[in-house]
Amino acid sequence: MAQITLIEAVTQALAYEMAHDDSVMVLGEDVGLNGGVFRATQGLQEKFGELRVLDTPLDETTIAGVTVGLAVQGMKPVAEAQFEGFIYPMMEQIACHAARMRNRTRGRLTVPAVFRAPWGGGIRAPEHHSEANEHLFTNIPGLRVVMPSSPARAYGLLLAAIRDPDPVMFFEPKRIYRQYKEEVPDDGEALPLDVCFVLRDGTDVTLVTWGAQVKEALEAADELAAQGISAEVIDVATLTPLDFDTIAESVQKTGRCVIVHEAPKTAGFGAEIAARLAEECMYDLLAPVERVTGFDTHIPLFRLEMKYMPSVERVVDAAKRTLAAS
Amino acid sequence: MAQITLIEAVTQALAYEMAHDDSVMVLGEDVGLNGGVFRATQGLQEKFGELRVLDTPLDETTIAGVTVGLAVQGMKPVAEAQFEGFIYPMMEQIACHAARMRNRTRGRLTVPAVFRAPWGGGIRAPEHHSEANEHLFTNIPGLRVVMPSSPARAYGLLLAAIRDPDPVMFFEPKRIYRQYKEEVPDDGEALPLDVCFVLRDGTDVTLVTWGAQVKEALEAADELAAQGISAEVIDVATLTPLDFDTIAESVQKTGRCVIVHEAPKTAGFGAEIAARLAEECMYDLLAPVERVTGFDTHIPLFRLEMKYMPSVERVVDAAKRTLAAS
Amino acid sequence: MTIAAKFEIEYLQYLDAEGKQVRDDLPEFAKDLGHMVELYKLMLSTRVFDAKSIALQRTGKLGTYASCLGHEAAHVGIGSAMRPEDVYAPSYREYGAQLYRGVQPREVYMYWGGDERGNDYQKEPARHDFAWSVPIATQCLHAAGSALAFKIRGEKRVAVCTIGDGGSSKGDFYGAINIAGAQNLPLVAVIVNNQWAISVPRKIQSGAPTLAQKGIAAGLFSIQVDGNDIIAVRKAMEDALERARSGKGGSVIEAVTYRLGDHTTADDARRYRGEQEVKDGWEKEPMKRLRNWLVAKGVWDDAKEEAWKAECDEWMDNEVNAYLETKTQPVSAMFDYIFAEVPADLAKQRDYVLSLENKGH
Amino acid sequence: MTIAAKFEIEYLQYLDAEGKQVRDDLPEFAKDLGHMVELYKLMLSTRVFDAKSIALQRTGKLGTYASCLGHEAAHVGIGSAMRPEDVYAPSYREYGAQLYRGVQPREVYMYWGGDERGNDYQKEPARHDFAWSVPIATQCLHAAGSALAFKIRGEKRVAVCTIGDGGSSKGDFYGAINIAGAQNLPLVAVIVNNQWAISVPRKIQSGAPTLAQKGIAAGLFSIQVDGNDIIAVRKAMEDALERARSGKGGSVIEAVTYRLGDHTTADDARRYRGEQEVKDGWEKEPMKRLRNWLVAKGVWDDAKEEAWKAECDEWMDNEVNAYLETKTQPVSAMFDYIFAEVPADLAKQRDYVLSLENKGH
Ligand SMILES: Cc1ncc(C[n+]2csc(CCOP(=O)(O)OP(=O)(O)O)c2C)c(N)n1
Ligand SMILES: Cc1ncc(C[n+]2csc(CCOP(=O)(O)OP(=O)(O)O)c2C)c(N)n1
Ligand SMILES: [Mg+2]
Ligand SMILES: [Mg+2]
Repeated sequence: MAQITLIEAVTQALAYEMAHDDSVMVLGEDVGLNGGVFRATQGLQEKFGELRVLDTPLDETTIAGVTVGLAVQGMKPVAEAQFEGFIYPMMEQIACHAARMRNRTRGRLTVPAVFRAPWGGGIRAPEHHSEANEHLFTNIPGLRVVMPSSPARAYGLLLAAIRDPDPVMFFEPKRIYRQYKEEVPDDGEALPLDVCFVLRDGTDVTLVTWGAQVKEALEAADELAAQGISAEVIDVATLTPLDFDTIAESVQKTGRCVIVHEAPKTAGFGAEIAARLAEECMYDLLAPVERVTGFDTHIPLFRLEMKYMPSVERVVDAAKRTLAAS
Repeated sequence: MAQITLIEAVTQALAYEMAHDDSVMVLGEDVGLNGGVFRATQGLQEKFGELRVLDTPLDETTIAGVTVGLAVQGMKPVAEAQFEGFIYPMMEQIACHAARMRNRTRGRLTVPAVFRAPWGGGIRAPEHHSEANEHLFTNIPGLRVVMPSSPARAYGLLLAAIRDPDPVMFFEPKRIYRQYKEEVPDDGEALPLDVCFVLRDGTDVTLVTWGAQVKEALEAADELAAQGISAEVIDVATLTPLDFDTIAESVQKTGRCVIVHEAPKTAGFGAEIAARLAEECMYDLLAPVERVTGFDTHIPLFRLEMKYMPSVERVVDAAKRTLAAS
Repeated sequence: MTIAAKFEIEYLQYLDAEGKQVRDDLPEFAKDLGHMVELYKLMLSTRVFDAKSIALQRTGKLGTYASCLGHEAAHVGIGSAMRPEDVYAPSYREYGAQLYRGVQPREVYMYWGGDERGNDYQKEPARHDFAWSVPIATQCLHAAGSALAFKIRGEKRVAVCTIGDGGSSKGDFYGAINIAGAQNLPLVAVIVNNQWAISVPRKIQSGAPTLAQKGIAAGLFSIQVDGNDIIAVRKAMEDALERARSGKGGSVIEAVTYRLGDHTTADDARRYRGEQEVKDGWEKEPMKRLRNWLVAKGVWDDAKEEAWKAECDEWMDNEVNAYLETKTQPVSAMFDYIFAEVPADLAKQRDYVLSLENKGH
Repeated sequence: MTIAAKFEIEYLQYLDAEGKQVRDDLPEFAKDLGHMVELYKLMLSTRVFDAKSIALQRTGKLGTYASCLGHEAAHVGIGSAMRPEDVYAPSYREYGAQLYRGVQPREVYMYWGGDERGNDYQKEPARHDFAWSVPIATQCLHAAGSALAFKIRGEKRVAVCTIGDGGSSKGDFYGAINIAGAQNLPLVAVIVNNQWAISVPRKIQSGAPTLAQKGIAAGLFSIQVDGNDIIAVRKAMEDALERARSGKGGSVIEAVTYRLGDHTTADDARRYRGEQEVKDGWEKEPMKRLRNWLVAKGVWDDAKEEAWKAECDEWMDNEVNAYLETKTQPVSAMFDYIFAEVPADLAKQRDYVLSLENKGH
């Protein structure tokens, strides 16, 4: 069994599901012969043909709207936005149709589609290629918002997303596309879309994060451990609908919480988690909640971008502040 | 001096500023002879001509992109989205250009534009005419997000928005467009865009809200007063950049906070305020924060829509829960 | 001068405003006078239905309603040309096409009466059609996506969308016809040009002399028809459907008509358009010419007209009653169709709302 | 058959691939051989600049870079036809037009080198032009908005945008030409059709035989030109600018060219296109034909070519040095241009970051 990267796990999941379900297809810009600019769809067109792996005209609105049409007609389209920064023209179709069709028609028509997008910064990419906008979708009812943080979770969550009878936004943290390899059996086993994953047990502080920042959180936990502090690390994975219970349980134990994400702080999805803590766990909290996030600025071009990203140091500092406070 | 409604205050502000600044103009669907479907621009085309009050082709992307172009060339365009539910096609231009142009060009090019949109539910309107999506814009750096809640604040805040050198989203709560009249002198006096307004002083609990829900919050405060509970009511007015200090000061005094908004709960802007409380006011809180909001569903068609909206009763219940908890 | 490409937009009309036949080459379907009477009857029932809807709205029994007055030839022409297995993606006023495909008046009333169940069309083929689409032009891409599904699965089905003159300005319309051209999809896009988009006249939408020529941008077959002449609409539709079904690609049809009523019941068109224009519109309206033609052919008369109107009245009364008797959905309906199954987090909110109900809030 | 409208798309070419003049009616500007030499020199300096950029990227001194190899005639043709007071809204690879308008190579390097200051063009007229626009087609609407501002203020200025073959599929492009047609705006939209949108070939973008015909959808004057023939590009631009300036409305020009390089330095075009096609592309590239023509006219030769190349090399070395010497911005720059003044809430974040800097994070 081969060791594969996160991006290879994406490809593996797509290939598996396309081989096992004729209605699954892929569409987007450059997804065909080129295999996508990150190679997520590499080799798929050769296997499944030009129609099931469809290069579209360059219009994200078209991609999203056609995806809705395909899905209503019984296909299971997996649409790609080439970068998350180009997803805006998809929003009307996603918010007004993909996420609403079932509710609008009382279940008569449904949209079992997946919208994939390479997400986030840190790869020295040009302008508009580093956005972290998961947040734009978390206030839209009827959507699932999913972000994997490892090859295995990319495989299992993407399979689940494709099989889900409702639309799923699937954000892929491109900074860790090729960061490391792990064994991911191609067994078609999906992971659940309704749970957060506890990646590391701890007793002193809970680090809650998702996507690329899971790396920083785990490294921060190592660093904290070296300093005698035991951090629990939670990968939210499915942002909405949120499994807050897992987070609450952890914070009930540790009494402290640091939320880490890449998007700007104000009204980032971290706000929702902090808000839930303020509502549901106030009596458990031994210290104020901390958010370690991007700033309320656009992510700078690459010469300064790492100054923007939440660093291990900032996470460690925040965790220590929660301990100092109580 | 005449008593005017909120919508008339919008018209009054537009007319004032157009008369005093040649570069101010209005564009959108039906804004001309028809005066907008809510009559916000009534009479303006007769006064200022077909070019400065421009009926556009039916394409929100066009409206937004042309607005950016106009603003960069020194105009001060006030663009209208006919309903907030049709704002999605404007997002790419707003997020990628209006909100970024200054930063992108280190101040060389700027976008002094206003994007107006009738906002929210409660008027028995058809599908897609009742959305409350202010939240989509609060995580975008470089934008101001403003929502008035009275005729006077509509006038003063809209003047400020037009004069502001940066782009402003201006959401108008259509449910209260004609709810009541008040005297609004047409004196060209703008209100500040960097403060929350404390509408009612209180000592037991802070009700934080904006837009149409200010009505429910004030009514709830009356009801609470009748029950011997003193509620402070804050109209956030400018959501971003947020004046959290005013909220914090109030909660330091009352120890309790109920946040009220119409948008779905999860990742609504109320989450940001609750999150700030969890970070910055934890030791002041005598009870868990409460959010009284729309549900994580699409706002239903009008037969059920009032079941979705935050009601006075729900606000009163929540306030009383915060008192019971401590 | 080297010419890279040349184009023509044909204008198609069989019946003039008075019902005089302006060309001899009647299409096959129009030679079947029985069928033409059926089409006329549906146009008339659509008009009766529409008047009933407006009356309902005026008496507070409907919310905002978008009338189809004046569009009967265009809409019935479209609906009647389609096969059951085809798919229709309408915007919001094409009742003439939808009634033909099995949408029931009571469903229309429910939708505009603020009840989602109006979108749950019970009868085939409407049951597999798209629901009303309010965000302008978005439905065109649903049709294009459907057409793509048909192509992928090798099904001989066609997707049809309708769009207004105003709507044809929106990028989605362009995206839909563009991918149809690029992928040779079985898509028929009909621009129902009724001269107005709420208060915005046709000339503010576009500097192009015809809207049909928008299809040229996508390399599609493009034609303009008299949208008040059901024979022209139906013929252009049949040809377009046949081309699409046989793999010869998509079409754009501009049906030139006139919106005789207000945009919706929330609109007052007198604010922005003159009386004379509306009078002229009535001169060219679609019912009269077809009636004159059928009467001249000896297959229709006043008695038949009255009898059919009476039947329609009865039908609509029945539908109105069914609508008015429909109980409001339980409040839990707000939560039950957001996902296939109600997620745990949402179930908590539903339970809370149900508890409020029990408290009588 | 009644015809509602008729259209033709002209194809314009003066020099064939070998530099043979294929028509006698040379436009005025092309009769000025001194000027033609200037244009050739700028095309050559653009090519030298481009090669230098790629070298910089290969040695790790730039991030991703989008080359303009093969587009020199199209880009210089566009830039040189414009007046200073006109406004240009480019996408991301039109250096030939931008250098003409005063963008400095060091600014290009800064931008692709990850420094926002590259967008702060220092010299007029570029200083009032739009910055590079990455979200495809969005810039077309900025040009349309600019054109509207000119019209409102009664200024005799024209807004020009460029867009790729791929980009012309996006709704924004359609929206821009549509409002230009509806409002008779002074807009010139140039589709630089280089046959590829990253890996997606022209035929996947559109079923239309020409991309110029997209302008017909908007009722604009539309023409296709040989985009490797600077005389054709420049002539079509001059005519279009003149029409726009004199209130006769907007135009769509399709400049047919070929992308000789990879899409960007992050791309490997060998994955998706054959060698032969690229070879054919080189046969038709824009420098050779103009050089041949100028040499035949006796106004250019190898010695001049070498001398000018040497001058360009020096110029570019100078620019590269200026770029490499530019210090990274202080971290506070991240906060300083979000709003005209840093709001209190944001100032707290800035102070925090500055405190981290002081801690050496
Ligand atoms: C995206 C979007 N923007 C605005 C509206 C509001 N609106 C509803 S109908 C309409 C005019 C439509 O005109 P047209 O396309 O000509 O169709 P008609 O109503 O004449 O049939 C507008 C602007 C909408 N529904 N969707
Ligand atoms: C809205 C948007 N979607 C996707 C991209 C990614 N992207 C960058 S360039 C490009 C292809 C552009 O092709 P074309 O318009 O033909 O211009 P060319 O690069 O050939 O000059 C794509 C898809 C983008 N920049 N913006
Ligand atoms: Mg219309
Ligand atoms: Mg190209």
